[in-house]
Amino acid sequence: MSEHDVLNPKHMPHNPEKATLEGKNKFIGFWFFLGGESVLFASLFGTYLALNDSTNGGKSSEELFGLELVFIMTMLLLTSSLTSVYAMYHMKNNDFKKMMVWLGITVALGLGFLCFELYEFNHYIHEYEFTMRSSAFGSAFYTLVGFHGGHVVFGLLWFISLMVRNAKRGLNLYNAPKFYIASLYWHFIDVVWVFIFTVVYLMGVL
Amino acid sequence: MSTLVATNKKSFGATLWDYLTTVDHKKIAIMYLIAGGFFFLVGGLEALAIRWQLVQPMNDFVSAGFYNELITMHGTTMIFLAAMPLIFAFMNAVVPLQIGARDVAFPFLNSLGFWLFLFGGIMLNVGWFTGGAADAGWTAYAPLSTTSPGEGVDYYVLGLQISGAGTLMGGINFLVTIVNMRAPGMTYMRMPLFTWTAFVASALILFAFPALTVGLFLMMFDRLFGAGFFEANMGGNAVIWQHLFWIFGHPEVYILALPAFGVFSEIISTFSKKRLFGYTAMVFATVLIGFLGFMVWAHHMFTVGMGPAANSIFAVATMAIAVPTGIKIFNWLFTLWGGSIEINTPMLWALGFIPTFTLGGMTGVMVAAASADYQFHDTYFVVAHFHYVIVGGVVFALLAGLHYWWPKMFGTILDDKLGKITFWFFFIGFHLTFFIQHFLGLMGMPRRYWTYLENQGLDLGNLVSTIGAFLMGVGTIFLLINIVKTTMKNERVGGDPWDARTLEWAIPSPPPFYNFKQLPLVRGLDPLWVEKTEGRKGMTPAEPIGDIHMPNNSFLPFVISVGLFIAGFGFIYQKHDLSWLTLIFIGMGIALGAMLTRSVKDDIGYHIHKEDLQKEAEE
Amino acid sequence: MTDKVSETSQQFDYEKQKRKEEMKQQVITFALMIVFTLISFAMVLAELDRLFVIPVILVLAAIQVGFQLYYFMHMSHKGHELPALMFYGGVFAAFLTILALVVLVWW
Amino acid sequence: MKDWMGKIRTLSIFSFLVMVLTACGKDNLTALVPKGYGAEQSFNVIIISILVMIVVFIVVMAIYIYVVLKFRRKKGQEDQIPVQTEGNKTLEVVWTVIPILLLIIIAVPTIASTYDLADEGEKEDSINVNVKGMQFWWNFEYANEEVQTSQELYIPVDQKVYLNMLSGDVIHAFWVPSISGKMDVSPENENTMYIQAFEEGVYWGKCTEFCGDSHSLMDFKIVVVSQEEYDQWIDGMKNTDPEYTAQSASAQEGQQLFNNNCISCHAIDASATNPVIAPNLADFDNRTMIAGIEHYSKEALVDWIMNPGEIKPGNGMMDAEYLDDEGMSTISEEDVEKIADFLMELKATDEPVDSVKDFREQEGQGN
Ligand code: HEA
Ligand code: HEA
Ligand SMILES: [Cu+2]
Repeated sequence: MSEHDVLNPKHMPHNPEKATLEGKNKFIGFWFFLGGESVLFASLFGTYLALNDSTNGGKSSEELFGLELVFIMTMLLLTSSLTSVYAMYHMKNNDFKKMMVWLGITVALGLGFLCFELYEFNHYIHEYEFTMRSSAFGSAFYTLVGFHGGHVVFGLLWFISLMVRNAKRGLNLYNAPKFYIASLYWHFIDVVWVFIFTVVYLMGVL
Repeated sequence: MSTLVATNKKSFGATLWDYLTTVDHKKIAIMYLIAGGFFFLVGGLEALAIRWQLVQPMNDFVSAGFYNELITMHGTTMIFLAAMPLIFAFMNAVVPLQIGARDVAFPFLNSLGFWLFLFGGIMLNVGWFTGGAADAGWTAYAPLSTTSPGEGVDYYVLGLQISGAGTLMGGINFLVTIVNMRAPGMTYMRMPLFTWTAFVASALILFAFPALTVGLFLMMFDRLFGAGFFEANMGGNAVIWQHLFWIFGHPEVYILALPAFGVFSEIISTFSKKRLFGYTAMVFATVLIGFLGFMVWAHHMFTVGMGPAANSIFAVATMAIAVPTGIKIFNWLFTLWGGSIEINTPMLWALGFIPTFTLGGMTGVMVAAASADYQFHDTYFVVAHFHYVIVGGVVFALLAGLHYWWPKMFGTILDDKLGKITFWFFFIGFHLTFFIQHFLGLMGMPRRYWTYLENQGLDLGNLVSTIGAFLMGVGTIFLLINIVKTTMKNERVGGDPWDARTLEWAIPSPPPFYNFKQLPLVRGLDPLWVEKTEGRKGMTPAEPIGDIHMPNNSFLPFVISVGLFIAGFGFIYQKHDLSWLTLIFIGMGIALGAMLTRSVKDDIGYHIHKEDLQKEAEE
Repeated sequence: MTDKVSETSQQFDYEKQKRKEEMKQQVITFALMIVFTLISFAMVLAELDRLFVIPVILVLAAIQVGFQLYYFMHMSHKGHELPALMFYGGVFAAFLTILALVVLVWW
Repeated sequence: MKDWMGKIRTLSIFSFLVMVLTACGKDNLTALVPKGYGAEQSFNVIIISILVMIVVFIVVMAIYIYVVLKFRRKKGQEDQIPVQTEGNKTLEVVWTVIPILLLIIIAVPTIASTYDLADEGEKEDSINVNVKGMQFWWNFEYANEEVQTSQELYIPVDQKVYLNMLSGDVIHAFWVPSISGKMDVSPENENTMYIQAFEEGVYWGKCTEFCGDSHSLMDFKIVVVSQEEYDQWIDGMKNTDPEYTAQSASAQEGQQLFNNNCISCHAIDASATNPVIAPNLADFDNRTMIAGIEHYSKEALVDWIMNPGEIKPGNGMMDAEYLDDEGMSTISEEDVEKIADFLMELKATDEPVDSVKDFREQEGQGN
């Protein structure tokens, strides 16, 4: 496979993300990386669970959390996961335009999620004076949810830079793996969120 | 694009630039070797200072505070900046060659990993010059670490964070390389044992380092941003740090030990002229050790107060590791059995390793017995245990590997006589230093003791121990002399100076930058040996001569690392003065900018053309 | 290399059809995920017994994650054996980590 | 080279024997001569595991030495190619199963003694002491007696004493090798262990969790006494008086100075209501050592007060107001001697218990 083939968007195999050795490497490597990421988030979840009662006399999760916001955020992120599936669907059909559209929707949903999250943090900080320094629970909450938020930011930046860079030249065997693993990353963010809304929010108000 | 022309005479600047931008695994290996070797000397000097302080009771060669910095930096330097990078040096130099690959899977990441390690290592040591290095032990237990004044521990946190990121990349890179880049016929069960151990160690890196990453983040938030994870007054809990550290820390010792086992498997098999006895069992044992390695971390915490149930479970799980390790020891012994054993320097290290490591492993099982560990824990008995396994296992392996693969890496061979002198000084010095420490521990000498009282029966043991340490120093100096001498003489050797068995010996020393002109066809375990027994000189190619795809050099990894290095200072000093935040922005700007550049600039490499290869062959 | 770069249009259409089928499944999966989420939220809002709700919502979360992995991230497809192995390796370590931090930290 | 290896081996076996027979370390400090229940339990497991290890090591070394001697390449054999064996099923099973059995031999007593040492069955009916570790000293509060003391823990011989341990700052660990294994003293979780000493005497205690600059100097003692002496001592401690007035003229001046400079942190009576800021000085004259590490003498005490940071770097007393920026006393040496005279009048019992007397004699501190 020469660079000529790689950058030629005419012919697309049905798994363009794995058609080149580089693509295969990226694909496998990224999955491995996600294995490591699960340990990363497990460490954060474990810490959170160990400290979620350590409110040190400050605000507790029952007093803080409201479920409406979390529900909306969950819906946004879940939907964005589906839209990125659509994007990959069109990528495999070699339909670059549609892929870009769906990616655009994904990004928009992700941005929406992020705005709500920022609003939530802001709310806690200013309404309840609940910060990272309030208690061990505060530290653990902001760190876990913030790490997830950081992943969302990174995912969005990744999508956007990929879209901008490739807007003109369309899909090829060089960038298909990049799109594909970015979408894997996005799904993984969703996986983490499923546990966050369950463990942090739902169990937190119980 | 004919970069093939021999690059004999290059200006210093050009060579430097070449190394700063290289993505060639062989050059990266050399850089790991130099940097890791340098840090080994630094850590060794720290060890000598430690031993000198302890040469007599109530000594005041160094102050208490400085002593604490010395042990912390000794442990941290040796583990993260010497042993791991040196292992990476050999993994880089050897693994792609052993599996018949032209490069690693992610050459760019490979180079990034190196530069992150180097700048992280520098960051750790900057503390020395800015009012004191980290002083809370290499384990940095909170709350001692979170309340330690000054910036030493901040440098520890950020330095390890940066170099840890590099290590993680290295781990993923080797995993993918081994999965995807094997030559035709190189099935998993034909991979040399060093490659196997590199594979399992990389998997351990992948699963263990994230726990450290999180631990370091929490510590950073506590120290620099007022969080309270480990602060009892805020409801925090310092035991969390201990768990996170050891969930990483225990697999870490196998990350070091497994590749060491791999090195010895190669050497023992080569120099007894036999295939490895029980290859399948060896592979299985490697995987099992890796797996069990994740279930035993709390054996470092028997005295923390987790209760008898947890202590018993972890004690038994820990002891279980003796079984696969024993399988390895016996398989090595039976590889030697019936062999034609040639004792040269690499083999001497291997033969020194077997009894030494067995002793260290046995004391490991002793400390694994929870109720006995109530006595052993945090005494010199434990210091003795882990130096027996780490020095007697890992450092011996690194020195063995150094002599074994030096010809492959540099095309010239280390002097055998000097090598043996090095060995004997180091080996005898080692046992003098550490054997007696078992008794010191049981006689009531805790570890991390700046000094000990007079008249406690500890004087003689410590004196002997110090003498031993200096003998190791002498041994190390002979090694340095050997390296200088060999490099000056520069007698060239051929591709296969040891009459060895694995693929890396099938190509010239040092290998051309594309490694294999034609990918080899692997027809069994010990592929080169297979060909030799059938009377062939080298490997049968699996493909006709064709264009070779090569990755482009890049300066970006260096830039990214510098960026993070700069940002590190911003994070640390913003606790005094918020204007330092600008450094964070500058540093992160540089790093992210470089990453962005990387992602928008296509990097699809270049090709070495068939014609050039053929021309070269004719020359 | 299993994927030939040049394909006959027939093959392409066949694959396309297959993908379409799969896409339908994925939409169904998505619907199920939404339903599960709703159930979880509803159970919490209904203030049922803690000891009942917590295991159930955890199981629902686990199933959702399974959906993400196997349908959205195609882990059921072939060529995902190693990714699955390594990912579950990570999950194993992750599980031990959480267990330890929950059980062994306070006494 | 062959006899090299042999020599090293004989040497190490020899040195092992020498160590075991002649130098098990200092009495009442070493873990190798257990004189308490916990130490004995641990010691048993240590011995069992050492025996197993000796067996393992002999087997490994026997094979090793045989192979290295027998199969070394001899001159003229350079071209000989040995048989390439793949493995041997029977052997592999043998060296998998035997180690498992050996490990079971270690594991069973390990688990038994681990549970035994965590037993809290008798806690209610025993002496309970609340132990507090701080940089770099120890405080002991007798829970049922409302008495506290610092640096030296008195316990009656042959009695189970339960320790409830909590730290005031970083993590420390409580270790008295001759009596019992160690246990961490952490700031958030209270740990409980029990100790039981078989013989009267003064036992060396060490902090074994890295806790800062003077970690190595955070020594304490366990004073094991007869039940009778214990009761007397507790009585005496209960009667220590916060309003005590010094006897000698110099001590009276010393008390004045003490009240001006020291009383805000140090109490001179053993009442449990005194806040735990600095070591409690009741019964000071019966201490075995000054600051846990210096022989008991007036000189040592004066030295300590004059410049505590020199003796225990980083200790809390360096914040005291009477010290200047360099950590030197602003009180003159003569005055400090008066303070010493005062402190050396403080005692709960007229004379030290026998164990302390013996200890001072052995350590050669008559003065
Ligand atoms: C390369 C590094 C390395 C390796 C390989 C090991 C190997 C082992 N280690 Fe060690 N260990 C460390 C590095 C290492 N360790 C370090 C650095 C520390 C201290 C960290 C700190 O606190 O700073 C430590 C501390 C440490 C502790 C904590 C002690 C304490 O702090 O109180 C324990 C406790 O269980 C332990 C156990 C073991 C065991 C059971 C093995 C086993 O894997 C050993 C297995 C090998 C054998 C047993 C020998 C060969 C086997 C046979 C010949 C078969 C027959 C044998 C039997 C039946 C017994 N180690
Ligand atoms: C890979 C790991 C590794 C290695 C190789 C070593 C090697 C050595 N270590 Fe240590 N060590 C640790 C890891 C390691 N160590 C760890 C993790 C700790 C725990 C830290 C903690 O408690 O937090 C520890 C702690 C530790 C202690 C306990 C300190 C204490 O608890 O108070 C001691 C004491 O004897 C010691 C000694 C030594 C010695 C003598 C060597 C020797 O083998 C060193 C031999 C090397 C040399 C002697 C090099 C000589 C250099 C030269 C001759 C320089 C020439 C220079 C130029 C030309 C510029 N180490
Ligand atoms: Cu361990």
